[in-house]
Amino acid sequence: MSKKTYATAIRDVIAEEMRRDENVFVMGEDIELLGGIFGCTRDLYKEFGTDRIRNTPISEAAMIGAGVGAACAGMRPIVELMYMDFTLVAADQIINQAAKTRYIFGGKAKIPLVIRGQQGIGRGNAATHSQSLETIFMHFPGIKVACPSNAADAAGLLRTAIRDDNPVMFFEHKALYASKFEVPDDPDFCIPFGQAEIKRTGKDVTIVGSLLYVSRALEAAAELEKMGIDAEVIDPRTMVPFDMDTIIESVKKTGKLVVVHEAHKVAGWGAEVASQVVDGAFKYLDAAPIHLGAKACPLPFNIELENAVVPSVQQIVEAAKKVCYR
Amino acid sequence: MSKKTYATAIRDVIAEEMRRDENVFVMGEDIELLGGIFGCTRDLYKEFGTDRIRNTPISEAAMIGAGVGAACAGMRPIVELMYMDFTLVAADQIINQAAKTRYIFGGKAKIPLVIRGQQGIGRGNAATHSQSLETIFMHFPGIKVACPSNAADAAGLLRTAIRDDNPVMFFEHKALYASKFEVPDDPDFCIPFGQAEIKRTGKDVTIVGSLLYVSRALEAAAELEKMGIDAEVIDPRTMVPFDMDTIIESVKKTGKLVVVHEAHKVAGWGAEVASQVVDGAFKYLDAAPIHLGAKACPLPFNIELENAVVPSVQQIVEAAKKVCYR
Amino acid sequence: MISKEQKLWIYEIMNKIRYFELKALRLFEENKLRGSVHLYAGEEAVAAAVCAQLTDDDYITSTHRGHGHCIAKGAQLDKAMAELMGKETGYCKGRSGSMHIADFTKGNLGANAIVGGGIPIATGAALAAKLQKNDKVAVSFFGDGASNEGTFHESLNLAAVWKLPIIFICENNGFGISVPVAQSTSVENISDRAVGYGIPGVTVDGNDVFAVYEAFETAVKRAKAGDGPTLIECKTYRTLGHWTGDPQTYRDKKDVEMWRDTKDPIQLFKKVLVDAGDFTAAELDAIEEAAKVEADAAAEFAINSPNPDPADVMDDVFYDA
Amino acid sequence: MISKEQKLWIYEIMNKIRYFELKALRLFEENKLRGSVHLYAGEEAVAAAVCAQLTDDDYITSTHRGHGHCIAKGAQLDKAMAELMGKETGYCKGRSGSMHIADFTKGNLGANAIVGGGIPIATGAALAAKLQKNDKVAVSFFGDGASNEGTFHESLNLAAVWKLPIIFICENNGFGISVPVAQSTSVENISDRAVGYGIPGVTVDGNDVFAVYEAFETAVKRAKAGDGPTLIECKTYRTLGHWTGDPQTYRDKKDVEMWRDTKDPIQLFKKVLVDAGDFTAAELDAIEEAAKVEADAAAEFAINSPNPDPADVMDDVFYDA
Ligand SMILES: Cc1ncc(C[n+]2csc(CCOP(=O)(O)OP(=O)(O)O)c2C)c(N)n1
Ligand SMILES: Cc1ncc(C[n+]2csc(CCOP(=O)(O)OP(=O)(O)O)c2C)c(N)n1
Ligand SMILES: [Mg+2]
Ligand SMILES: [Mg+2]
Repeated sequence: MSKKTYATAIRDVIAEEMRRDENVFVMGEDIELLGGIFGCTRDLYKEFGTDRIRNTPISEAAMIGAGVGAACAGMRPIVELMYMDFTLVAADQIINQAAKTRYIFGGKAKIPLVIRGQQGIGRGNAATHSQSLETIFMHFPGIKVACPSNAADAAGLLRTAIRDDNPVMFFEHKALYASKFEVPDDPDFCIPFGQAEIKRTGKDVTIVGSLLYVSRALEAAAELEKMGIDAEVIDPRTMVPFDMDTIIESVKKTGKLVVVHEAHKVAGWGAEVASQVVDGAFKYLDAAPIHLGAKACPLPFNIELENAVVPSVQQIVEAAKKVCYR
Repeated sequence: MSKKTYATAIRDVIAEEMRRDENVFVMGEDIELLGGIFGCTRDLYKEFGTDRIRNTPISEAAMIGAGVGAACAGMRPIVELMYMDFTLVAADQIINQAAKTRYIFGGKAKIPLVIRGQQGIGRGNAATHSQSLETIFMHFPGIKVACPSNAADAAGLLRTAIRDDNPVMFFEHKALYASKFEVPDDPDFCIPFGQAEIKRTGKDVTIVGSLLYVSRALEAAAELEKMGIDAEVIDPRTMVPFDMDTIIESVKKTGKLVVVHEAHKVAGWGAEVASQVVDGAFKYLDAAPIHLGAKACPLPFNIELENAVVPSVQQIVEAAKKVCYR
Repeated sequence: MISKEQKLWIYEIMNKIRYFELKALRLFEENKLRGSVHLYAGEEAVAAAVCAQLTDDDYITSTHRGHGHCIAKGAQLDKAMAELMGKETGYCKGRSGSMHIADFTKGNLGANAIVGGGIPIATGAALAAKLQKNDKVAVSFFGDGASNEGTFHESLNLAAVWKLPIIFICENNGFGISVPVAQSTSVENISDRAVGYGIPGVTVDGNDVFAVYEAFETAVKRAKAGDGPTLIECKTYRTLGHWTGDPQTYRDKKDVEMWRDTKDPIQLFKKVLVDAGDFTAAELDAIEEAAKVEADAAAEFAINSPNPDPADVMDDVFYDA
Repeated sequence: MISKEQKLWIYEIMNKIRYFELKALRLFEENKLRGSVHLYAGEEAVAAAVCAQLTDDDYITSTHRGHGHCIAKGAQLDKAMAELMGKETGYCKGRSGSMHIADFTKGNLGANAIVGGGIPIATGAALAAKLQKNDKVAVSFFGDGASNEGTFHESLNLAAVWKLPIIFICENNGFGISVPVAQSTSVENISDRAVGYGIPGVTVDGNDVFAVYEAFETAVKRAKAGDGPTLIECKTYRTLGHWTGDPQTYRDKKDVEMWRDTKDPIQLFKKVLVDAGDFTAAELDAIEEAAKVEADAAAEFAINSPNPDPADVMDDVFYDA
């Protein structure tokens, strides 16, 4: 085990996988000399050269499409998007090309492509640079979706993503890059997709959150404990495939559910979780599940406004109390 | 009242609004001579000229961005997308520009822009030309979303959309263009956004569907009637704003809910409806709501496969029976 | 210089494409085939003269008008026709139909129903070739209309700065559906856009096999020498509608007739071959006849093939190791 | 020809921008200001010489590096600074911060944090002007890096075929963040890309007020005559980091010093004005001093302004009639 930051964990896995497999390469904006604006490729060009750590023009659609084409031709590209918000500039290349290519060609294509980058609040980046976009890539089939909430998960999920023969959207969170965590040193440390992690066991209420909202859910759980409410906190870790079983099992035990995410609440993935839990554990539910997410307005620049848009720890606590009729 | 097709209803409203307000104009691919590939602007260039019925190059991002800019500068553009799937080529201009411009500029911009076109199954258009995309535009705030299920709604909602000072995504359905319906002749016939319509009253189960799934839900209701199940069928008509109250009221009466849409089931808007209904009418629910939608695979070309991906009338019937414990 | 063998190959491919298209049109009119079907008749010289110079290891990406490229890149007519009919025996097991048809085993990375959608993908295949240091090239076929999509611009710039082994083939058939090029496109020759990427741009008669062949030959040399991409504009004309069922009110019947009767690429090529004494008219007629027979057989095969089983519809969304 | 009055205005605007930027940098370093802040110092000649020729009725769209354009288009420093600090008194009530700042009342359709995102929007404003048959023009400012986005291509083509009254101003400051132009962009001069749209393209010294002014003057005439767009590339240099806090390891300190010390657009312009006897150094120094005072006052105003009320956060998502 080594204690390292989320950013370093990502960088190290990229380097190790590039050493292991010469077909792995990275392209993105400012990833050579600058090492990516969050340092996830820092100094890698020195070891691997600028063929494999490759600066691109500011052309996200071409960059991602080139990733699809290179993957079809036997490479294993990692495309770094500076902000995952820029998936919107290249949405067709992701949703219509990367995600559908295998299926529409009757299963003959293989697209080992990772599209990774950060998203979310916390740095005053305002409306077009602070969104959480994982839901839409969960909605359209054909692409896997990972959302690591700590450095170990970042390492284990990213290695799985790079070794996967399918396209993967890898959502990092800007506010987590500096956070430290124990990461296994095993060069084959992989976390399988589709396995949620129970971050805290509890018997009274199930709280599901991902990315930044894992730690916030845990904070809420600590608050709740003081009130005598014992919360179970679950991090799904991947959105596609999604481990609904672990959550349903938990709810069968607790009888109550709160889902919380930073993505907009309306038609966010939390609604999917809530409705599947209702479907799978209706008889066990003591209360209607509560689903929290960002308000239906763009993310504002001002920090107090920004914080007012996304769910607070206090709101998670209140929601848990409410489903517990407290 | 005049009986007309869905396509003609759309065309007539565009013409009437263009006569009423010289700031209304249309741009899109092949809308002049060809009148749009579904005829929604047929012959309009003859009356209004090619300044106001304006062919564009195949450049969806520029086209929609130009709509935003023209709207900011006092025009009321209608942009026709040949297929709503092409929103993905221009997603940034819709989600980051059209939808956010007013908010990020502190409420100072006004964007009276309609982006309209057709989507969905029924013509063997395969994976990239048969999707249902309304959910993602519901997820990101700042843009209204309309989904007319018949010619009268197409007319009434489109007129409201054109007169609205906000951006509107207007989702037509390719399989509805030829369908006929009585449409009011009143040149000010508007259907307010955010008012669901109860298409059939019933006391046993509430079925919510939109676009093509309104008639399919009604077919299912007819089947159910034979079995002695009295279904209430509700068409939300607009996704943003969404009339949740009408649905919750209905479920308070029936105690059971089935939501069905052509959009992919996973993280589709039906999950949002189901989870809000659970939230708003938990105590009234006799059974877990069922949410039906397209399977998690791209839309295949073969017609039998296509039909296997989207919910069938039979599946709606089965779902309704299930929530009624029959 | 085109070898005699290649000439024969090209002539044969052009005929295969033509009779495949005519057969597909017939099937469509007989309601045996459905969906969006865009026929390539009249433009065969481009696909054939280009693909004559590619091996199965080279890559292409194609468009919504993809049958011609698919056949020229080595596809069998029967499996292609079965795909158009959505059959299990089709190249894509009935998932793709006409608009996304591909034979991946031949380096065809697919027809692409999104206008401009395939251009970045071909660019990526060329990047792979460069990184793998093999001798492969990639070709991106696209239309005049597609040259106004953002992906065209981004891809040409990317390929140019990275000096990728790719050739961009713009098939300028005068229209994007009903819209004449001059109404949608701000340059006289689309090849002029090469200037904006610092790469060579040439315009050739797309109905002249020799012109296309030579321009492409030069471009491939450049690509393989590591000097980067070329943009080749092939001026051509589609003699059928944009899609099967197109009323074609947007163009003059006389123009269509003129192109069909006096500039047909197959007839032009045939005349040159016969005049030069390469082949006799009878030899070429036999090839034409064989293509017709093959297209008919392909239709039979497709008609008699089973539909895919709806129970398998979820297969192949993901690759499972 | 620039009138004396305009010269003074331009000089004043350049100084306002410069001191605004330096003040913003200071506030950032003092942790009084946060977020992504991209400063325009060193590039002032472009915004000032262009906007000197616009009225409040003309439109601009701007970029992530938008303070200069905003001020040149008539914004007050105090409300602009308040916006950078996220205050209720800011132009966008604290919703936008630096990256989306705009004073809509002055025809500024906004800074745009999506690289290339504003180009189609300016094109649409120009379309509105054409449809409304008024005499307005639209200007789209964007960087060298943005010229590789698809929206650049689509917009220039659209504006060209529709002959819209728009001027595309590419501010080529040599870098897209850390990436030198030559590494990302396949042409020597970005103005060469005009060829691909059949429109005039010119490259000028972006640090020379007169050069920018004249090129723009010609372009406006063309636009107002109904002849369509022009692409003007202004070669310039940002003398501060890409964003506040940029380590700038990707470029040579000496280059930065050279540009700052010998090619500063304000100093160059000042010298010409004094040499030509238009103004005395003292007169110009007074203007500079006033700009400094105004920037300081703007900071004071911003610091003392209230934050927006989180209770209002949902306001303005939609316009309610
Ligand atoms: C992104 C996108 N926009 C629009 C369309 C609809 N469409 C299909 S083919 C076509 C015309 C294409 O013109 P061109 O590129 O010249 O090819 P051609 O059909 O002439 O071969 C259009 C507009 C599409 N499929 N994809
Ligand atoms: C679509 C998009 N891609 C990437 C970015 C990240 N980004 C912000 S500024 C910038 C560099 C822009 O370079 P240029 O256009 O030359 O403008 P400059 O910063 O030099 O003024 C980049 C890559 C972005 N904001 N939007
Ligand atoms: Mg064409
Ligand atoms: Mg720059």
